[in-house]
Amino acid sequence: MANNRGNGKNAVGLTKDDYRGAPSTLCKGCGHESIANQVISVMYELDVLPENVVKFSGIGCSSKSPAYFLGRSFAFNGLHGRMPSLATGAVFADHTLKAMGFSGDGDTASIGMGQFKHVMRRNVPLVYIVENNGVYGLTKGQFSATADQGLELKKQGLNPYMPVDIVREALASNATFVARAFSGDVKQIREILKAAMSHQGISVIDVISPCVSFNNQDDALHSYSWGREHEVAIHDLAYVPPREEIEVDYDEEVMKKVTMHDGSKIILQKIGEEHDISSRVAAVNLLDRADEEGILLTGLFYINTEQPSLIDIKGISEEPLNRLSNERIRPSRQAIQDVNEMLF
Amino acid sequence: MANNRGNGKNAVGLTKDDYRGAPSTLCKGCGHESIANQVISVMYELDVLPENVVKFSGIGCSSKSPAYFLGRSFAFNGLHGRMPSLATGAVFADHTLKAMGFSGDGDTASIGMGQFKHVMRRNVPLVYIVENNGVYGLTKGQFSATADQGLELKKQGLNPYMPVDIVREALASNATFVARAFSGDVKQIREILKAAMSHQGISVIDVISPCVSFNNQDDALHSYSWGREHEVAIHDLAYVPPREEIEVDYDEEVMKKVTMHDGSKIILQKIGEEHDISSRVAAVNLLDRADEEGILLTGLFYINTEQPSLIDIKGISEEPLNRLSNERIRPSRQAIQDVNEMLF
Amino acid sequence: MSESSAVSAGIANQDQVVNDFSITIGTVNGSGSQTSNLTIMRSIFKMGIPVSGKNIYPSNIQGMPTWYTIRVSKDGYLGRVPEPDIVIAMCPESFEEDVNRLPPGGVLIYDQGIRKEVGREDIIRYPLPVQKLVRASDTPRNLRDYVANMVYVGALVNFLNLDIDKVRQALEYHFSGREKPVSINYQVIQSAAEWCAANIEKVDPYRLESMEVTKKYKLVNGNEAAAIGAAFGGVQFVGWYPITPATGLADMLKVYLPKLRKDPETGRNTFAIVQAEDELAAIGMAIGAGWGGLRSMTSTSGPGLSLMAEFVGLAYFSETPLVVWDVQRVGPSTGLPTRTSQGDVIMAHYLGHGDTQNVLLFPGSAYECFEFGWKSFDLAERLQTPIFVLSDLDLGVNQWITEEFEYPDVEMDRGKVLWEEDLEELGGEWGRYLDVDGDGIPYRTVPGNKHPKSAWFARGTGHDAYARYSEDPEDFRQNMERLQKKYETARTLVPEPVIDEVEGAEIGILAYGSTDSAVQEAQDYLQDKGIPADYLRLRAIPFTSSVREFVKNHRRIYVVEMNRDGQVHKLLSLEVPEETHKLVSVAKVDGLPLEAEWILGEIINVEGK
Amino acid sequence: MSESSAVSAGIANQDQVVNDFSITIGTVNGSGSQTSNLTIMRSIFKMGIPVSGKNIYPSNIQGMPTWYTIRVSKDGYLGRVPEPDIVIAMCPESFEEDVNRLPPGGVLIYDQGIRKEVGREDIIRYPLPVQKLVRASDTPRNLRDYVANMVYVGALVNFLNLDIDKVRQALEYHFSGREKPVSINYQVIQSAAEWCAANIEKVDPYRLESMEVTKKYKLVNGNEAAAIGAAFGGVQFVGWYPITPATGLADMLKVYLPKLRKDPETGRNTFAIVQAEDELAAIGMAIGAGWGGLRSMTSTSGPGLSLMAEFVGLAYFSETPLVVWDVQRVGPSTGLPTRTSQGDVIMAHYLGHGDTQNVLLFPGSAYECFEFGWKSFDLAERLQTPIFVLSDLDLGVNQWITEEFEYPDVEMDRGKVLWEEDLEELGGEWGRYLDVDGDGIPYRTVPGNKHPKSAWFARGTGHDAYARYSEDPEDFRQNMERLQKKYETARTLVPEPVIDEVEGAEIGILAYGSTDSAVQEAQDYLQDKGIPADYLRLRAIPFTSSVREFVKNHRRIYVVEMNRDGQVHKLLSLEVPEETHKLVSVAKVDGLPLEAEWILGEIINVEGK
Ligand SMILES: Cc1ncc(C[n+]2csc(CCOP(=O)(O)OP(=O)(O)O)c2C)c(N)n1
Ligand SMILES: Cc1ncc(C[n+]2csc(CCOP(=O)(O)OP(=O)(O)O)c2C)c(N)n1
Ligand code: SF4
Ligand code: SF4
Ligand SMILES: [Mg+2]
Ligand SMILES: [Mg+2]
Repeated sequence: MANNRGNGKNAVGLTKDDYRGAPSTLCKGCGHESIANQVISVMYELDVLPENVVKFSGIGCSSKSPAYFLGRSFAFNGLHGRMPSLATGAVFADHTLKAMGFSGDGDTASIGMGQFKHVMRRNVPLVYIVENNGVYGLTKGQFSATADQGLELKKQGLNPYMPVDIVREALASNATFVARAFSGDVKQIREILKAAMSHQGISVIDVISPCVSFNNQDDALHSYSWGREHEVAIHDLAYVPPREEIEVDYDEEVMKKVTMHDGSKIILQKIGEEHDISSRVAAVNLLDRADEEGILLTGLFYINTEQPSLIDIKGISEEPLNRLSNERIRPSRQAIQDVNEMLF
Repeated sequence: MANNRGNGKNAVGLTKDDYRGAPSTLCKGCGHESIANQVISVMYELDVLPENVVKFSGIGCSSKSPAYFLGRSFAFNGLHGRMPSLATGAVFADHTLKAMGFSGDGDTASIGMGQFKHVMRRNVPLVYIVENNGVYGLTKGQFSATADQGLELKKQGLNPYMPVDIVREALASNATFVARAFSGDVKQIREILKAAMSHQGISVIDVISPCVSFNNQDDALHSYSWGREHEVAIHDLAYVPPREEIEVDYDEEVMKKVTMHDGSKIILQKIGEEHDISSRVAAVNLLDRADEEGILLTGLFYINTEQPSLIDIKGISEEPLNRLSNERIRPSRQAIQDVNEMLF
Repeated sequence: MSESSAVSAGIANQDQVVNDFSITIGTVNGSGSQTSNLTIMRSIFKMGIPVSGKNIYPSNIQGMPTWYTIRVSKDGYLGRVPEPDIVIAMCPESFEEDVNRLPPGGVLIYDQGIRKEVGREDIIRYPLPVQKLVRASDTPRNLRDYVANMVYVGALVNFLNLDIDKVRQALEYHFSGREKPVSINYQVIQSAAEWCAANIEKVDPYRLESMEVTKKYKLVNGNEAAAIGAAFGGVQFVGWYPITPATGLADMLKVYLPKLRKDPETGRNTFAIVQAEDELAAIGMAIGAGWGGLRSMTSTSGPGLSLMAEFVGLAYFSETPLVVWDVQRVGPSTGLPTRTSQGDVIMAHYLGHGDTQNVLLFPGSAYECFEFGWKSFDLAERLQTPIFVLSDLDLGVNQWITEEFEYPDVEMDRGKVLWEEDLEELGGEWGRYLDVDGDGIPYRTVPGNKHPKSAWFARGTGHDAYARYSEDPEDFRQNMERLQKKYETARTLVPEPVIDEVEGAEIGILAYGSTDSAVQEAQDYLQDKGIPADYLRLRAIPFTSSVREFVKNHRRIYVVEMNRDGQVHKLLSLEVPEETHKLVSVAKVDGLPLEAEWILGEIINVEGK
Repeated sequence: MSESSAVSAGIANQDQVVNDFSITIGTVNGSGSQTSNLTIMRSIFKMGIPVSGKNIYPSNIQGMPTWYTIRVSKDGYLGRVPEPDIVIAMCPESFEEDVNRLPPGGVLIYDQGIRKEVGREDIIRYPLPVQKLVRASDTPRNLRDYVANMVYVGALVNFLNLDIDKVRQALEYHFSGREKPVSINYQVIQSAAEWCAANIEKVDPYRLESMEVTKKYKLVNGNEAAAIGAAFGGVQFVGWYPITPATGLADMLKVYLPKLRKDPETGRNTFAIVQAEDELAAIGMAIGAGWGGLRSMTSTSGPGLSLMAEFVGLAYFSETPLVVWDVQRVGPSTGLPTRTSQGDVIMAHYLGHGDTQNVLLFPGSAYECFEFGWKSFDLAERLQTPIFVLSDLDLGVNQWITEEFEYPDVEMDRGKVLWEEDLEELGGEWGRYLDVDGDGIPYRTVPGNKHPKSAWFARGTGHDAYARYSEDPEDFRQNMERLQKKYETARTLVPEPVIDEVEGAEIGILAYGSTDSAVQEAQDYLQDKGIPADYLRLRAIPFTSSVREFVKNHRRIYVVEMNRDGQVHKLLSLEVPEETHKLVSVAKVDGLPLEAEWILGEIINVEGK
């Protein structure tokens, strides 16, 4: 497609600017900022109409970031920890839209743990991005539930608790698309985001996204430098849109291919050992090894394209529910007679 | 000790009746009833003074059951899904007491998921028993989050969602004592309970406890008959109280010994393959195998006696906080002068 | 002066007492007695006689005493009465208690299998050999426990002339026509009736006689009526979490929506029902759906309502339409989950921190549960705000006589929604929170709108008229004042009260919800006592002008409600500051529906006659 | 008639204006300007001059415009004023906005590095070469951005005679004596002052002169004062969750408790602070601890309070003592997180479904934050109920002048707790919910009590006087009536209002909390206008008899508050039904602290002079 992208316009005739939002109020260098930028690029590159995306978020720096991209997409910036329930109800309004949720580690793993677990359980069609910095940025840096045990911060002291691992939680909850990325590695984020956009159920993407104001110590996870030094990709991941030829020359030996419902493909090129992304057990083992080795393992841990999404389960009409005419949602006059008949 | 238990009195001079509570209002045959009975026996056998135990619960049939045992113990029957927070605060009142929490699968895995995960993360010294029947008993049998996918109930229809696995969640949250039991297998429940009573941090015990009124279908997990046919114990578990000799003749070959902080011991006798209960990875693998084989695997999955409990972390005074005299909790007159000095 | 004492007087001189008495049935819950009780109530109803049945049950599943009170009233009084004329005692645990409910001359029908002394000579006693009769019937062993309670149905067939054909009808309805259970139960009833006829001499005065009164009516509980109403209101999304006594509403939606709401064109669902993990998620989903442009609702009770507080504030401030059904039970806290109250009014009205004022509807009958079931969506979408429908356990779970449901008499009002063509006309010039029409109600767009100017950013934080983030003091103040104006607009849109005026009344009674039947009865007694009183049945908050009028035009107003603090009395006081001295709070909550006699007593205490 | 306009009048004929003006400083947040602003405010304070500083900041961490307003008032008026006399403009983004804040004749001090036109001739302008001065100083490169804001401190040293020694003191306090940062900043300030002296001629009338007034006082914000108070109140458990503007309270507890609350005997902690996963857990923990017999608290703001609704109902009904601090911000919903309001009053009072009435305290000064910090525990344990302390952002996060804190003048009141020996005496005969003393307050035992009769089963469900589960209507009614009686007892125990009477006043002002300074000022202006008004500062709900008295004794009462709906006006109306016609609501919320002039205007509108 790259060819018909002359004069900065993509296939749907939009420039990159059409995908931007209000000026950012995040701190300079905030990890969330680079995620925002990748969302903009990806939507532009995938030729997505902004009107076909709907954004959801909770409360936090991460959660307010949706104001800074896709200004032409509807958005609901809700309550702290409650993004998943808002999204769950809203996806029924127009199931043809692509729903994206933006949350933080506090928003998801602290106050939001319950809704996080249950939105995965229901396999709600939602790209769920956790912008994970180990602290509560917007309230000035308290430890969140994903902060490492033993992490020491000037104003906060030492964190005595074991961290919540977003990916481990996602696997335990049978999420159907589970990935981890790092704000410092934008190329991978882009490919993972693209793949997630083609997934039918929930895609959970844990993005380690440093908070430069409160948690960016070189020696600690959640910092840029630690991430840069310790990131190891499970595989080299490339997304191939529907109806597009696989450009790389595909080599069965070192590559695996996953075909998505929309016909797009994910090409996984082995790095080091092979990982079977259809196996939750394998994914958990990877996590455990990564913990032992003290590395930041990124990539697509697990995918399941078979589980029906919540929308499938509820068997709703093809036409968006929010466009059904009054006649189609109010039963007939005859119906009220029948009901009266039925009653004793 | 059995010897000084003449005339039905145990070492602290109490009869079994001293451990009972108000008459039960549970349905005849309810799995929760047998758990209640095991609690009574265990406390009696362990010579625990009821005044040294404090009970907590949420809302549900399971959660009201604490009214039916240990009538001489303090209890707080709180709100639906919020037992963990009540317990977390209360354990600071008198840390010498043994805290026990009784909850249901709805109470813990649905509305209570967040507090469940976080009470484990903090390693609160609490025996947390999930009386798991896959439904909301007290509200007449709706599916809970632990109901099996595909389970069909007369009034409820078919459950389309993947179940929450309490043990998997506990392992993901780094709980320090993780076990599963079955109401139909009382001997094992007793031994696991005893072991949990000696554990210093959180002990999560998932007890499959059939609801005879709403979810007891022979072909489904959570039923007596299915459990009886499919229960497989990981190991034969025996608890040896502090200062007591190990009665069984101990055989290194087939037995493992875990020594608890109070000097008591857990003796694990191998059944089939050996399981290393100090390895979370091994525990998760066991779970996955059990899922594949479609069995109800019970026993102690994992234990970690090293993690400090929340009480240890907070370094509170030896003497119960709720017995400290006013002088010890109100600073001196000098102190207010110092504070005033410090201020600008 | 009360109905029932009139009755016991009647006994003395053995007159017949026809279609005017009450029965209390004490059984063990989970023992199938519900079927027997409903069967009796339904058959009486089908005999054309006004009747009410109230369930007084424990918060447990099986094995505890539970009561069912039936009131038969030719005059159509269907509220609770303090003492029964007839007691049916089938529960060993509550036997004494139940026997002692009877006034002298009352009738005791009981299972003689209960090994307890009746110990009263001043009442009429009919012992029933329940076990014997059940064993005699050819009921399969495993079902015997369940049919045992049919024996007292049979007894009433004999003693009260309960019409056995109507009994069969009732059974057929209950078992949706399945022959086997119908005949098993019917057979037990019949043989029990025959046994009574053969072995017990009737000495009591109570009798049922067919009437015409209820012929054109139906029996339904408020939760079922609400579900039917919602179905005809076009509900598209339901997020809910189980809780007594609201569960029945969602249960009925699960029954009716699949029947009534398949898309006529595609046969697919035009709705979705999601059982959430808790009430925070339930209302969160409902708000998401309402924001998305769906007719959306949630149903809960007190504890759930408390959990919804933060989300309600978001809906109020982001101006998202949704309907919240609160089927009230007794609080505070978990309180009495299976008992009725009107204790959530103030909470619901002010729910959410900061300045909030929520719109409340008070259905006063099963019919209004149906009616508000659909109307509430029109209001929610018109006003772009959460609409609270405050039902209660008595209304929600008990069977009520109702006229047949009528098809909504107005087109659906989907409110101020702009679609692509509208935005075209406006050249894309619009502001989400602009008060274009001067009624405080702005226009909105919903996701899926493809116009490039359609999108807006919904939030619970401060915003200007164009939904842009704003901390500007003026923006905030103006927005809050517009919300205030919108609330005043609501005042003109909510259902007017129902006013029943009587000749020469100087005082008025103001009540709402399920107390209606008791209040009507009290109103008649007052009339008898020469204290004519008008009766205003409030149906909504904000109060409409006619409510102020009513207060203005009466010397004294008695505000009758089922809570401790006189919650509507308080809210009304704030509405008519200059007339608060006229307002008298008549409030009580103990879990039981109010009795006409108690209301009467309270009013007479003040009026002093 | 207002202070500030008096001032600008002053400018015309170049009189000196001493210790009576206000400054608004516009900077970029996260740029270290807080240090400069606090330094200025603190040095003025140390000069013995009454001063207040208010932070008007955005809900974000870095890079947005933020404002700090300083008011210097020899007469001790410390409320907000509508327009500043001096503006310091350091933020490019808000430059025009800030310049336009000035009245004609006002003084503009600004960074000439900002590439924008001042575009006003009617004001005095002092441009500062900020970058040049910073570069000139030998400040390490990496710190330059932070010290840049010290330049305007130096400017004030020169233009206003801000005492440079006090400035140094302030810096030393701020950097807890660390020499390096002190000298770096001090040096910049000094050179800036010198540069101004050498290069700019002072033509404005404003000057600071040392006074004695504030010498015996301290500067502290309400959150810190509350934490100190709690420490002396013997707080033993804190469950909290971060939220603006309450976070500072917990932060200060984390600072003070380790200092003040090690067990004198063992050196171990006599307290625990737990950061919960959310507010439901925070209050749940606090309730668990309070039930366990600990002095327990939680601190939050609006959204958190909403989430606590269900648990508050449990605490109210189970009668569990705990203290809930609500540092109010602007609602509804997420609202304006960094702006002040008094919008949670009604919500807090009625929080929890069913019938609830909660006790509220309103600290009106930093000193009272300290005082209620410890008193609230005595009340909570005496009354066995949650006590809500309603502070707000203005009071909580801004620095206030306060007298030195005094040691609690009364012994701790641990309330009615029975231990082993008490139960011995009673022979184990007691009932958890028995009203033994007729004050509605029952006795309780706490876990750890070893007496075999000590244990009881706490629950949110219906219970009898012995804490046994009960669905009995009488049990329920009696228990609710006792709770009502307990509330009446609370009326006699809560802090009395502070009443300031003036000669010949016929009208009264009723206000509460952080509006105190503005109200006092308005009261004086009214006096000047010949409208003497008494002033009652409410400190608690339930209202004490003296509040009723106050209403009774005045022709008209103005209820002044920072919310839209006049929330205390409403609650007071319910309290004095016969006198509601006297009550006038003077209410507004836009995120800014109230101004004396606005209050004055509202009252004059009605009094009409
Ligand atoms: C109910 C509620 N409690 C607390 C807050 C205060 N609050 C705002 S953001 C936040 C934490 C955000 O942390 P995270 O989700 O990690 O986002 P980040 O700022 O780190 O990107 C909190 C506690 C709130 N807004 N609402
Ligand atoms: C906030 C709230 N929501 C809903 C309810 C209603 N409710 C009572 S028990 C229960 C479910 C209990 O299920 P579970 O925890 O599995 O216990 P079980 O009865 O199955 O033992 C529910 C939803 C409640 N009491 N409080
Ligand atoms: S505080 Fe941290 S998370 Fe928030 S914007 Fe700044 S860097 Fe990002
Ligand atoms: S309903 Fe189920 S869970 Fe509840 S008591 Fe009966 S059997 Fe047990
Ligand atoms: Mg974060
Ligand atoms: Mg259950």
